[in-house]
Amino acid sequence: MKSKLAGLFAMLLPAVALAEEAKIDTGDTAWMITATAFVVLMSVGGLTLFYGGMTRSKNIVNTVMMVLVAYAIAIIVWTLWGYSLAFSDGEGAIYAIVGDLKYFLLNGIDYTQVSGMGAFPEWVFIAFQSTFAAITIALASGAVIERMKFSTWVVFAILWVTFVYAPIAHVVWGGGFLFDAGALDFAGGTVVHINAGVTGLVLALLLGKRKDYKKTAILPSSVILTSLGAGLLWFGWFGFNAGSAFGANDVAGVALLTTNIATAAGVLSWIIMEWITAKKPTLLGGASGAIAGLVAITPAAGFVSPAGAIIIGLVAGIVGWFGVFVLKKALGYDDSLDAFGIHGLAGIWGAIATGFFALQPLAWDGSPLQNGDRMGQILVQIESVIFTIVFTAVMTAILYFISSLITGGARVDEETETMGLDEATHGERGFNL
Amino acid sequence: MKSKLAGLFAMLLPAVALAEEAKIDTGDTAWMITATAFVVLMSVGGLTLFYGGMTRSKNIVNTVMMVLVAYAIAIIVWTLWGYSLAFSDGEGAIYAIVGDLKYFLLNGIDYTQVSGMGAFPEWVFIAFQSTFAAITIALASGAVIERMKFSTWVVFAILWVTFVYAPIAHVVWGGGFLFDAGALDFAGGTVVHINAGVTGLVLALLLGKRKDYKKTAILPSSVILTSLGAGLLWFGWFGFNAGSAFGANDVAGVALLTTNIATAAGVLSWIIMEWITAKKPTLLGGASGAIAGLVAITPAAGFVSPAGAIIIGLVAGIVGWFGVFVLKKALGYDDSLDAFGIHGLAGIWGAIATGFFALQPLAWDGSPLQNGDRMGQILVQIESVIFTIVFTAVMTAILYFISSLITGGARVDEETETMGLDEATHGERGFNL
Amino acid sequence: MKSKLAGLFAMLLPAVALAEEAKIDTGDTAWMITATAFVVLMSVGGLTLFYGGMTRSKNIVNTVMMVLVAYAIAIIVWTLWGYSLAFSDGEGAIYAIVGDLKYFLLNGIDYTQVSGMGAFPEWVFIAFQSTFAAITIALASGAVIERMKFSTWVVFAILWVTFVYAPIAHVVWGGGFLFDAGALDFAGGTVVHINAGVTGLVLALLLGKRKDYKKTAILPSSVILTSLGAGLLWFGWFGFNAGSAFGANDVAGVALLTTNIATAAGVLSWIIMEWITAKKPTLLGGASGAIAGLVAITPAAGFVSPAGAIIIGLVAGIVGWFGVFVLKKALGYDDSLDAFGIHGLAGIWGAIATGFFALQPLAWDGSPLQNGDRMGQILVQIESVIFTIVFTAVMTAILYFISSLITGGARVDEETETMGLDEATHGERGFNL
Amino acid sequence: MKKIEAIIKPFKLDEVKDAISELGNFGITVTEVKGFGRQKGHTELYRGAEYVIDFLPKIKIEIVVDDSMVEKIVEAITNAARTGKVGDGKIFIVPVEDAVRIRTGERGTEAL
Amino acid sequence: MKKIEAIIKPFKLDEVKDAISELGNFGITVTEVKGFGRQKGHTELYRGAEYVIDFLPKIKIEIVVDDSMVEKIVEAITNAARTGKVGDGKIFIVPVEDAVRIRTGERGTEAL
Amino acid sequence: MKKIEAIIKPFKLDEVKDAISELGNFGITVTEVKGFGRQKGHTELYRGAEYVIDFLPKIKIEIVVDDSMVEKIVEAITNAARTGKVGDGKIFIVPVEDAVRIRTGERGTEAL
Ligand SMILES: Nc1ncnc2c1ncn2[C@@H]1O[C@H](COP(=O)(O)OP(=O)(O)O)[C@@H](O)[C@H]1O
Ligand SMILES: Nc1ncnc2c1ncn2[C@@H]1O[C@H](COP(=O)(O)OP(=O)(O)O)[C@@H](O)[C@H]1O
Ligand SMILES: Nc1ncnc2c1ncn2[C@@H]1O[C@H](COP(=O)(O)OP(=O)(O)O)[C@@H](O)[C@H]1O
Repeated sequence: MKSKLAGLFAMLLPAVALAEEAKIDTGDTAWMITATAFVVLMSVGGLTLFYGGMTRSKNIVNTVMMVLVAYAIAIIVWTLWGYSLAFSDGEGAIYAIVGDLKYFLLNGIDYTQVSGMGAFPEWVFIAFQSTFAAITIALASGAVIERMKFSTWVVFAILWVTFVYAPIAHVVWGGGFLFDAGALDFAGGTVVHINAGVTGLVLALLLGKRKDYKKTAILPSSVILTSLGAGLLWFGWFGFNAGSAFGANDVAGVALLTTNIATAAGVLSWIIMEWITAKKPTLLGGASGAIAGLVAITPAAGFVSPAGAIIIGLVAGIVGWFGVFVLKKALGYDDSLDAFGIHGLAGIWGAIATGFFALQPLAWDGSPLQNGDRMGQILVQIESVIFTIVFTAVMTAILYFISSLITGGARVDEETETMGLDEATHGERGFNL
Repeated sequence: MKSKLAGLFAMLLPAVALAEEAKIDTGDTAWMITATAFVVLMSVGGLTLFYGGMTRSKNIVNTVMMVLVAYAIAIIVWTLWGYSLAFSDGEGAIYAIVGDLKYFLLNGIDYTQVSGMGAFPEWVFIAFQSTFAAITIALASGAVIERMKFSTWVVFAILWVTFVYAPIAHVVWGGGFLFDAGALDFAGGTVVHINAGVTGLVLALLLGKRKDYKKTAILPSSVILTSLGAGLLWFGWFGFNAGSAFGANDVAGVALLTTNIATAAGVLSWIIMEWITAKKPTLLGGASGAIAGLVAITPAAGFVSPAGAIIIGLVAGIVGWFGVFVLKKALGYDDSLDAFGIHGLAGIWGAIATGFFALQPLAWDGSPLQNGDRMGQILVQIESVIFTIVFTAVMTAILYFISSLITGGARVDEETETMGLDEATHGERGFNL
Repeated sequence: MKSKLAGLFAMLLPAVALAEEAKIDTGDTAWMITATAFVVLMSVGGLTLFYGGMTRSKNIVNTVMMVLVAYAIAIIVWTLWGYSLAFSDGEGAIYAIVGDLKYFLLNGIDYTQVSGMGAFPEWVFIAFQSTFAAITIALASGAVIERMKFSTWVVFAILWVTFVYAPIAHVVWGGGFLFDAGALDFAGGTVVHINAGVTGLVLALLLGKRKDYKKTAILPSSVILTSLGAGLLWFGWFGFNAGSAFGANDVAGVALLTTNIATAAGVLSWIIMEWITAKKPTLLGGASGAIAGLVAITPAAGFVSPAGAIIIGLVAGIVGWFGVFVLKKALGYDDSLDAFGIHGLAGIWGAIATGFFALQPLAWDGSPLQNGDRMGQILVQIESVIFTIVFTAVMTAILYFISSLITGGARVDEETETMGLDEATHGERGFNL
Repeated sequence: MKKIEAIIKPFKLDEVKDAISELGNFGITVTEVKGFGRQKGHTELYRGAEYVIDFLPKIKIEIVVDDSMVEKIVEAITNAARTGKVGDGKIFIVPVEDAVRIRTGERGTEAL
Repeated sequence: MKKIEAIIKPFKLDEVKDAISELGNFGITVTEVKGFGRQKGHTELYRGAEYVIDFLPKIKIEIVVDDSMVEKIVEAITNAARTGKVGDGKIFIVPVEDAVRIRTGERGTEAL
Repeated sequence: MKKIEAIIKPFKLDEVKDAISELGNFGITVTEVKGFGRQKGHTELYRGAEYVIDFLPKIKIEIVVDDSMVEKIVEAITNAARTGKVGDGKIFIVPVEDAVRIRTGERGTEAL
């Protein structure tokens, strides 16, 4: 990505001479700092509520805690060794898969160093990237909520950021092998969303269903909180997507516009599906449609036209609806908050749709599409999807068993599940109104 | 506005040569992207809660949905034909009122095109403007909540953005006839707030009162959510107002400072009115005062001094209080969440106050005030207020009857109104605590 | 600070010639406008919820109102005379303590004036600083909640911003005597957090305990709202800390990165303390740990390495936990929401830790550390802490008695305390679900 | 003395209260309850799973009165609460042996 | 066996519970209710419209006891719940025919 | 006619409802209550202060039935609600003199 993005950057802003001594640009730096803060809010404000509102009131505290602690752990792991594993490079075959520990504790990276990605400090890039790692693991928690042990989750999160996220980020963005195949993933469709969705699905299958699943009414504590969470995610996602332009340039403008359009389209198509099939358009559907739209546009945001964004968003709402209302029922797994149904499926749709709808002049250097090979591009997109699914699924299963072993089982006991994890694990209730 | 703003821009930043080949400035672009995201949050985070918290708990889901779906519809309509209608120009009398469809689906506008408004991409301008259209129709929903059919609202929203918002935006900002009269409307006092307020009032009159109005206690589901909504609106409004400087310049600084001051003043004066008249200063009053202050400073934000901002804000709180506690009672209409009482009245106050308090050196090119004609300015301000009121009122009434016809009546049946729209229309409750 | 920061600025961005005629830089301005909006959100969105969620449901409206009204009052006071008192300079001994009224109502400061702090308008600096004054007094309210009269609080807030905040800001930042001693306080550890914490403690002692304290269960209305509040504070704090770099430069990048790291560390260490001592890690603990981390990194944000940030954050979580669970119990005062336990203690820890961990190349001009005198730096840090504590404690006590006198007693009557201030003082309940 | 316990539809509360008030000054105690009976609940679809909500929101009102008033109040409640649809609710009459007004210590019908 | 049903002011709950506990180990069941009586509600102003809130929050406590304890408990509640102001509430005494402890199946006064 | 009042653990509600439904079509009214009894509450730590939460969440169910059904229903509830641990709850049997179905005006056992 370094070369690709730097090239892209130079192309777009020819006036800025990056050649001899790189300097930071205040406008690009302003935007990247802002974008980083936006992505932080996605986790600690948006996702906590989006997920919390969807769980039963007896588990809402636990749900929020799972997200919050995953975020905090990922940030610290990233600072210690995650960044180094993902973004260090060198000779030798191992670097096709993962970096080394030379930047442990960000050692050797001076605060004045300009990022290889654009005209802003590398420390800003580190912060920006750390929030991506953090939200990915936080997203996966949605699949295991209401039954996974908090201690197991803590151990799993540490291992997962180290052994799944860092390698995938390296392979796709940090100089690894998919990096050279020319896959187009603007802001993390594979690295973040497919990754989180598949992790969630595997965990849900291994943990088994919730005791009450399909037995008693599992009602969301508050769709109002969920919709607020979706609103904060929508807002923060502009940092996620337009921030992935690595500067305040016209590509960022493309990402800004397409992100908002696809999200609006996702809201509408999900609601319409519900209206047609169940006569009642729901707020939970509207909020879920927004997230499906956001997920699907993520890999495509800086590459497609407004028309492409509308199509990607409309289909995303339908795909997400299908995942939640049809596929989950048909296959019978219990993905509590549909981490896979939404992030997994809409992520896959977005990754492949990027191949179809990306505009040639916006394609990155080194991608098949740049030379007009759209079919080749689509194949590369599919390849990167399959790699992510397989790698993540296998590794997640292994890490699940290790964390389960360390914490004496991964699932809470039945009494805790009945009483709710809030009281049993945290000694708190979400609301005393 | 093009000429006006471009002129303004050139004046303020003489160093940047816009003449031959316009280039984007990273700082201006960083701010405009950020500002756009801020305005998105106003709708999907701020307004959903501000309004949702004010309705009864049996209608909170519906209220949030009305805002969310209005937002999503407006974004898609804007992308398809709204932007084109508002901002395309040409020869012929029709262009005094509305543009044509040459930019349908944003066709013909390249992502590298620099906006005529400033040194940032036109795609960013499109996104920024789309959020204005979206929040305007979303604001109007406040007047009809708890009794309007969801399907009617969906149809109405599509028509309204097309036939009311796009023409007004064209007339005031896009090259239409008021554009030449020299009206000063910094960020949309007429186009957004008076427009939304009048639309709400007309709809409320046509729909009739809620069954329970003045009969049983209509208690807000949560003033805490309303106050959080007001907080998010306050935050997002900096994007709305300072973003309307179309760059990270000193005019944006003026808007930043005056917006915060007027809002604080609005909080205090509304609370004081309540304290004096009812002995109890309320949080709902504080939140409403903030919005009244924000509305009133909107047209004035980049034109006035801090002293002007204090006066505009203080009076706005009193005007809003008057609208809600005195006028509504006296006239007897049922504007559920006071879209007119706050946005309409404080918007009118702000538009006229701009004439009184705008500083000459900050006045736009072509405005009477620029040549020192303050009286002329005040008259132009009043003229633009009256035009907006008349045009919007007539058009809204027509569109109401069309949407009512299409959906077989605009009002929910009595049972639905009694049971609450949440269960009847959406099959959801806001809270299961 | 002027000289210091201007110097710092010139050093970091040598390309920008500040010498002859200062110009604003669009990137720096974009970031400072954004940062200001972020800090506004901290008060009106973050703190209202963080505190509101922690009080009992019968006092949540009052709690939110105390924060909101303190914010609004501070903004108006700042506009009228606060800024002038804090940032005007001149000859004469009095200027070692406080400025004069020459900038009353911001008179004499043109909107085109470039700030002495960096390449952005002075009006933006005024707005940015006003939000610091506002959040400081808002923070102090946490100690007196559930028993202080609303009217007393209003009077106290006016006096306090005038006679405590403005002088301290002047002494530390505006050219006063501590300004020359070389204390390092990046974003307001002393001015904001120690100041707020000590004010809270003194008020809590003077007001006495709540009737129910240690008698009946005082349960937080919603730890979910508190955690959302913490999330919004976390987000806004990037504006607070990285904004204190006064530009979009690499020092802002340092503050961005260290702020996020220290906060994550604070979350984890507080939770771990609870897990060890009470077997139950709580969400309230996680949220409190985040705030403790944010407070402690505030004075250090632009000075330390990621390793320093981890240590500062980890210890902050433990210090805050100690303040709330051990110290408060031992000393027996009733600091309702732990304004002192968290802001006071973590603030003191952060101020001193800055002396230990600040990196020499990042130290401000004129600080002992700049010349390698770390021991001297630590002593200066301690000195500034002690000055703040003593000055604030004495002044707060005096102002408390004055406000109490004016409003006929500072404490609500027993019936109001029992019934809850929401109904008695504001005639509202927070929730009608 | 009898306690009249009526389970009614929530939105009928105001009408029922008014009907009772017309008969005189009676104290009333109201509780939010959930009812299960002939009236069937609805099915909710949440995240792809279907749930039957069989407990419906109802309001319980309790009024303790002198024996002489029982029939009048039962009639007033019946008329005010009736919609004619399933789920209108029930009235139960329960014996009460004594009543006390806490404020004054009065006993029996004096206390009502 | 009798059931003592008392409607009291919410903030008196702890005092009443303590007063009862002093007489022995009694089980208590508590319900949040709303009351309408001599004590008049307040007027709320919301968005310009005025509403009379005539239902006031109250607490209902229920204790089933052996006949011999009735008077003592009534006295304890009366003393603890009294403020002397209108709205202090009522106590009703209702006959109970039998009681069962679910855990053991015990019946009658054994079960209390 | 009798009213069967059972105080049970909240998570047992569904099982109890099913057990009763097996015996026939009975209307049920359910109230959320808090209970104080032999089962002790837990201690909560909040902001450094400790609180004993002595009121535990319970569910009260009320069923009015013809005398003949009382024992069967008591048995069904007892079996379904029992966990064998302290706090399983109580069943009280209270006499009811009459019942009215609001919809039809029917009285007595017809109305149930
Ligand atoms: N036998 C009963 N015991 C207690 N409550 C009952 C009984 N029968 C009905 N109810 C209550 O009355 C409500 C209405 O009864 P339902 O059978 O639905 O309709 P209807 O009263 O029109 O026959 C129920 O939801 C329940 O709360
Ligand atoms: N006859 C009654 N039946 C049922 N509840 C009653 C009755 N009278 C009073 N209550 C309850 O007692 C509460 C207090 O009664 P109120 O008339 O206000 O004051 P007081 O008990 O001092 O005369 C009421 O709010 C109501 O809940
Ligand atoms: N005498 C009583 N009167 C009213 N409610 C009672 C009585 N005794 C118990 N209860 C209710 O039953 C619940 C369970 O009682 P408890 O003594 O804890 O356990 P157990 O039923 O196993 O003896 C209590 O929480 C309370 O709600």
